[in-house]
Amino acid sequence: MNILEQVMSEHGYITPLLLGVPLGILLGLGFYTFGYARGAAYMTDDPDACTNCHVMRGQYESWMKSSHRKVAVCNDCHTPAGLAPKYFTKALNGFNHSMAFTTGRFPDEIRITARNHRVAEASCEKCHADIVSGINGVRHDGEKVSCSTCHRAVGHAY
Amino acid sequence: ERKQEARNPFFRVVELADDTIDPAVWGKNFPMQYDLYKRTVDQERTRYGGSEALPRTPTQADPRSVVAQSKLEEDPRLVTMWKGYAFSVDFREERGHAYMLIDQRMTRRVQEFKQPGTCLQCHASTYVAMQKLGGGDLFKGFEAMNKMPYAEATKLVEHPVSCIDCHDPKTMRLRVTRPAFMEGIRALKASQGVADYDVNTMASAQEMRSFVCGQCHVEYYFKGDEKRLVFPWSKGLKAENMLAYYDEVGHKDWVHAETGAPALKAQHPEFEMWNQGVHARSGVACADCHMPYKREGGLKISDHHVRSPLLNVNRACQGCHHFSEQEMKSRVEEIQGRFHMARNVAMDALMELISDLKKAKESGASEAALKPAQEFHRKATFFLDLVEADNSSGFHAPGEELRILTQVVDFCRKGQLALRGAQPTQKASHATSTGPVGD
Amino acid sequence: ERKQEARNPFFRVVELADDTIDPAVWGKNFPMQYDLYKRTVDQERTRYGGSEALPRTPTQADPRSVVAQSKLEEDPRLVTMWKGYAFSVDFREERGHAYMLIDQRMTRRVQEFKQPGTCLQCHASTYVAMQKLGGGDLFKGFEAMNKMPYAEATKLVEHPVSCIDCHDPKTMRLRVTRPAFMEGIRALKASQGVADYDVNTMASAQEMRSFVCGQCHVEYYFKGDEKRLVFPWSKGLKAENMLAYYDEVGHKDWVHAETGAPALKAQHPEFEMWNQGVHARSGVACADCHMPYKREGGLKISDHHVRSPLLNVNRACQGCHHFSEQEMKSRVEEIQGRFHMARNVAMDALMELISDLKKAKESGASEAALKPAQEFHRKATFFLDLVEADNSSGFHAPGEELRILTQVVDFCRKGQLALRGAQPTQKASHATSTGPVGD
Ligand code: HEC
Ligand code: HEC
Ligand code: HEC
Ligand code: HEC
Ligand code: HEC
Ligand code: HEC
Ligand code: HEC
Ligand code: HEC
Ligand code: HEC
Ligand code: HEC
Ligand code: HEC
Ligand code: HEC
Ligand code: HEC
Ligand code: HEC
Ligand SMILES: [Ca+2]
Ligand SMILES: [Ca+2]
Repeated sequence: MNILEQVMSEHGYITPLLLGVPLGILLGLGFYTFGYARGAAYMTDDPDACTNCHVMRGQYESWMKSSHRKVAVCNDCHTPAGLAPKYFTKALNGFNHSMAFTTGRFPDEIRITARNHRVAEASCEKCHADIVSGINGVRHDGEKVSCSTCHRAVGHAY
Repeated sequence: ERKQEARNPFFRVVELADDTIDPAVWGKNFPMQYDLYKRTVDQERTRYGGSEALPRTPTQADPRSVVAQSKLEEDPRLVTMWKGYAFSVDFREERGHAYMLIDQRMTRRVQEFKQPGTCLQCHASTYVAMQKLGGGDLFKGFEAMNKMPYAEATKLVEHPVSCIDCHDPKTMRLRVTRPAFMEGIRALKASQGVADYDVNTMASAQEMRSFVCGQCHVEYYFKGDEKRLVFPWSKGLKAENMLAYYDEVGHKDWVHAETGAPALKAQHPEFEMWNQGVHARSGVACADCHMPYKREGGLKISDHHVRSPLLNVNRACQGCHHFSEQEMKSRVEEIQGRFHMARNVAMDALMELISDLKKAKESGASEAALKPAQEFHRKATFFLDLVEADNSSGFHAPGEELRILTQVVDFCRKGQLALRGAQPTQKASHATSTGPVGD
Repeated sequence: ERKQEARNPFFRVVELADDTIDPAVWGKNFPMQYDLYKRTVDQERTRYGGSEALPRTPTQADPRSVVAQSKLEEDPRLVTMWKGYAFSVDFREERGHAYMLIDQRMTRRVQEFKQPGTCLQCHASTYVAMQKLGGGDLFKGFEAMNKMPYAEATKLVEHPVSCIDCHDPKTMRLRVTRPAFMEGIRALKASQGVADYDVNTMASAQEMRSFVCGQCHVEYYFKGDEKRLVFPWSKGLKAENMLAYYDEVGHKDWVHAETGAPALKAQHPEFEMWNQGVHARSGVACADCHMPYKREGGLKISDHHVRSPLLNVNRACQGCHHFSEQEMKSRVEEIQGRFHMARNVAMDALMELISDLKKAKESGASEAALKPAQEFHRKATFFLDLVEADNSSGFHAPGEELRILTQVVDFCRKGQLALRGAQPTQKASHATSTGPVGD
């Protein structure tokens, strides 16, 4: 994973400084691969956009069969709440994935990154905050129940 | 502001203090959990677990109108295994938490044998009683209660394990209230290079979902005259580690009546076995399977009806395993059946070692002649008891429990051979070159 | 229309017929699979598997400049285990498919012992050769080749297993080409109540992903003077079932040189062991782990570089298991380490039984006195060999392989006891009441 992402996974996207600078670079570099790999997909919320890359098709096809097909699109789970963080994440992923796609340097069995895993985990509460308020109510912040240990297949089987 | 509300979904009607023992009071704030908690009176049998509700006519001495089946009757070899020890007189299948106090008070192991207050640690809500005894010092209270005779100590408690034994009344967070676990886990962590481990401040929320159970579902012994409750973990949790601990401190639970071996009795090492299975390795906690989430109206809550997951497969397993309920059941039963078969091979071997030793003693063999066989007997009976006493019938750590059984068979047969003058040969260098122990 | 293209992604440049043996020709149509297929020459070691490339100076007799390490040197107890049988002279770690023919031709088991043509069934592309020998009748050709001396039969083949042995040249669908598997699986299905099972028409596509491997990675013996290749499956695939089969037909592979026991040698029962593991139960095929899908350009193809999955963990395991590559590796090694430890306990017990029997014979014990111990030896060495010869070091069926080992230890020690006059006691009724066998 690239330095930038490490920085991000450590510091999140809180400080505007950290946010602004790399965002610029990213968009720059991002556009460079856009034409090639249709990274622009990242700016929309249309799941079909994700499948501009066949490597996303596995998730896409099983998402079509998933319980969430009708209720959540990719970006509902793979981008954080709030406009700035959302678009920052899109840019970051767009950059990483476009790069990976262009260079072909990524594993056959794709693994979610630590940072995006936190994003996906947090996304559940966008819609299910109430039902899990009880089980999380007896936990400190930062100790929330990890939904994906039991529900990792709700969005897509793999 | 929704966050706010989210943090406090339960409508508090009463204030809970650190001395509120009665679960009914807690139940006013958490009626769903309380209702489920009360259901641990239910008795239902699974192929190898659960428990059978045997009706009996209450007597003056024993008011119970229902008990669980006797394991001694199910497998009489257990009587021979424990000859000379209280367990050979009365040992039943365990049942729900609601019965823990009455079953202890009424067992012939208490009625007919002298027992210390220590016994209560895992059979009653002792947290408040310990605080009081120790004048606010939990450890002092713990030590005081251990020393008391059972008959006296039991007067200090009235409830089976209750909310306060697992929860902090203010935050409802899980907490460990048993000194023996605090000390045991600290010793274990120390052996792994972690100094001064304090479970209540250093454990993760997920770990606590198993640690609260590990306060009781563990192997233990009573140390010294002060009858202190101790978990033998300072060298690790594997069978070999615990045996090494007992050998080092020179402990024996009793002398076997027929063989004269200084024997060890193992009890319910669910926590230790679970620790060596693939589930623990995957971060799956006791509560995940024995207290799975349950939807009650708009809320998910933990099923406080603690029981066999095989009575609750859909919630307990199918969140993670996408196979049919029937298939999940038969996977467990295949593992348990396999375990049971190996366990029986080992049990038969133990019976033969015991009868050989008995004969040798009767025919007046010398101490020196008996010693090697008695040492094998001590090891064999402890290892066999460890897997026998893990109430999952081999499920918590299928591989490790079978590995232990191969060793039990070897120990028993070597003991028999020793009695016939065979020299215990050196283990081939290979035998210890690899293997999980010490990994 | 993209679908269309997806259906027929391979551009056919040559026509493949049912007698096209040369993989290079098939490779013209399927260059990616061919290139991967050729990589089975690679040698790399894993903790317990893979293989080591040992350089050697080629000789007139043996042109190989590289061989795999000798298992007899790694564990000399194997020499004692197989005393009097060819395996005690030369037995090496197995390596990639590319070597199967040369390794067979050059092993001292062929060089120094008389072997039948049967051996070639699993070490060469024999499909076309059999067809020709039988004048278009596969079974006739099979029988003819079995009867030939190895030296003659081997002249009829030139390639290791090739495309045509697993694929139909017209449709590329998987197919079974080995009569022994067709007969073996039919006998097995019959024992399960399925009549006239025809593997090539009745097996599912997923089953075929294991059946093609089961043509060779199985326990076998040569039946009668016609040296027919037979898999002992008519009573089932469990250790007990196969032993019962051999006892019934009164087969022995050799007489042990030191004990005089009518012994059985087990070979590579990967298919049988896999069948009893949780993966088979979950529908996971050999090819899923040993030939996982691989991305080549826009296509997902099967990795024809058949090898240890531990050299390919991301593709082989992480599609189903969401743990890190390192964690998956150490899970396997924990299972293998545990297996290795139990296997060594059993191996030591076998060594002691053999030496006791040897002594007894030398001191002139009567046939009658030796018989019980020899019977235990026969059972023990077959069971131990079964798990020893499963090249996954216990991974294919962790529980079942350990269960078998508890029995091996019991058999060995009972044999030693029998020599010392102990009466084989009746199994307690429990011992067989439950357990997987017959489930
Ligand atoms: C430019 C092609 C492309 C597009 C378009 C694309 N992806 Fe990906 N995606 C990839 C590649 C390549 C990887 C593997 C990256 C790696 O493992 O290093 C990947 C990996 C991922 C991962 C796991 C790795 C990580 O970064 O956490 C997630 C989650 C993901 N994509 C989600 C999405 C979503 C959601 C969309 C649509 C908004 C999308 N992708 C669109 C190519 C793409
Ligand atoms: C309901 C929530 C949800 C939706 C909708 C969803 N995902 Fe995911 N996705 C997840 C979670 C959770 C994970 C992490 C799984 C884990 O913990 O291993 C994940 C992981 C991934 C990964 C990494 C693969 C892995 O197993 O680590 C990719 C790629 C991915 N998602 C792509 C997509 C695409 C493309 C879509 C839309 C077609 C999509 N996701 C829709 C929740 C979702
Ligand atoms: C955009 C909104 C949204 C997001 C994001 C979302 N869900 Fe859901 N989910 C729903 C809705 C709506 C339903 C329908 C059932 C209901 O009303 O609860 C549902 C149903 C479910 C169900 C019950 C059906 C089933 O598949 O078993 C589970 C479990 C669930 N979600 C878990 C998750 C988890 C875990 C995540 C995060 C990885 C997540 N959801 C993310 C909206 C969402
Ligand atoms: C240890 C396993 C486990 C974990 C962790 C877990 N769940 Fe669940 N969840 C379950 C089970 C089991 C059920 C089914 C309860 C029932 O059927 O009564 C469930 C039910 C649900 C439902 C309701 C489905 C329905 O009936 O409509 C939702 C929504 C849900 N979970 C979301 C989440 C979210 C969000 C998280 C993370 C905060 C989470 N779960 C964590 C096991 C788990
Ligand atoms: C992956 C699931 C799982 C985990 C995790 C787990 N168990 Fe179990 N447990 C089982 C199963 C399955 C059984 C067998 C039940 C039966 O035979 O009916 C069982 C049996 C038991 C029994 C006997 C129950 C009975 O019905 O007689 C006890 C006590 C027990 N477990 C305690 C624990 C403790 C304590 C832990 C944690 C240290 C734990 N278990 C972890 C699945 C689990
Ligand atoms: C204070 C001690 C204590 C604690 C804490 C405790 N248990 Fe128990 N548990 C017992 C005793 C004692 C019994 C046996 C009661 C009897 O047979 O009368 C028991 C019985 C059980 C049974 C058997 C039920 C049956 O039907 O056979 C299960 C399952 C179980 N406990 C699981 C757990 C789990 C999971 C936890 C933690 C969430 C836990 N226990 C915490 C003491 C405890
Ligand atoms: C470290 C915790 C702990 C201590 C100390 C403890 N128990 Fe238990 N006891 C348990 C657990 C857990 C169970 C349920 C599992 C089982 O039965 O194996 C249990 C089950 C029982 C049962 C019901 C099953 C049976 O054995 O018939 C009785 C009776 C019992 N204990 C009596 C006692 C007596 C008497 C003592 C003191 C000599 C004692 N216990 C000390 C934890 C403990
Ligand atoms: C043997 C231990 C044990 C006992 C006794 C116990 N609980 Fe719990 N309780 C748990 C565990 C484990 C959790 C899950 C906590 C977590 O995941 O952080 C829990 C969670 C809870 C929660 C949070 C919401 C939920 O359901 O997950 C409430 C509220 C609760 N318990 C109330 C009670 C009440 C009221 C009692 C007494 C009637 C009680 N508990 C007795 C172990 C126990
Ligand atoms: C929170 C997740 C989770 C829960 C709950 C869970 N498991 Fe598992 N289980 C796993 C994981 C992870 C593995 C390891 C294999 C893998 O990676 O899938 C596993 C492995 C297994 C295996 C194969 C191990 C072996 O020795 O063959 C069985 C059988 C199994 N589980 C049964 C159960 C049963 C029965 C229950 C319920 C009582 C259960 N599991 C509950 C996650 C879970
Ligand atoms: C779930 C995955 C899985 C399945 C399914 C599986 N294997 Fe394996 N196999 C393994 C692993 C892991 C090893 C150990 C490799 C090592 O130790 O390096 C192994 C080892 C082997 C070896 C020895 C390889 C070596 O490197 O020496 C052979 C031969 C083999 N398997 C054949 C088979 C056959 C034939 C089947 C089907 C009948 C099968 N396997 C099914 C995972 C699998
Ligand atoms: C025609 C017989 C035959 C067939 C069919 C066959 N194998 Fe083999 N396999 C062998 C032989 C022979 C060897 C050993 C070659 C040697 O050591 O020279 C071998 C070796 C292996 C090895 C060991 C590689 C190593 O590095 O140690 C693996 C793994 C393996 N086979 C897996 C499979 C799988 C998976 C299949 C089916 C997809 C399969 N085999 C089909 C005969 C066969
Ligand atoms: C039923 C199929 C089958 C038959 C018949 C068969 N083999 Fe093999 N052979 C294999 C497989 C599979 C392997 C790789 C796995 C292993 O080595 O255990 C192998 C490995 C070998 C090896 C390499 C490893 C070693 O043992 O040194 C030699 C040499 C060998 N066989 C010789 C022979 C000879 C000689 C015969 C006839 C007497 C024979 N084989 C018959 C399937 C077979
Ligand atoms: C030991 C058995 C075996 C041998 C030898 C073999 N294959 Fe395969 N092949 C397989 C299996 C298994 C599959 C997966 C088929 C399926 O899933 O239906 C496969 C699939 C294929 C496919 C379909 C696309 C793909 O990759 O999944 C092609 C094309 C193919 N093989 C070509 C070849 C060629 C060319 C050769 C010789 C150079 C060859 N195979 C040798 C077992 C074998
Ligand atoms: C096609 C799916 C699939 C593949 C590929 C696969 N597994 Fe599994 N594995 C499973 C399933 C299903 C289980 C049973 C437990 C469960 O339901 O998760 C399991 C169980 C396991 C277990 C627990 C069993 C035990 O005895 O502890 C281990 C360890 C494991 N797998 C390792 C591996 C390894 C290593 C590989 C690759 C060489 C692999 N698996 C490949 C699906 C798969
Ligand atoms: Ca029970
Ligand atoms: Ca090998």
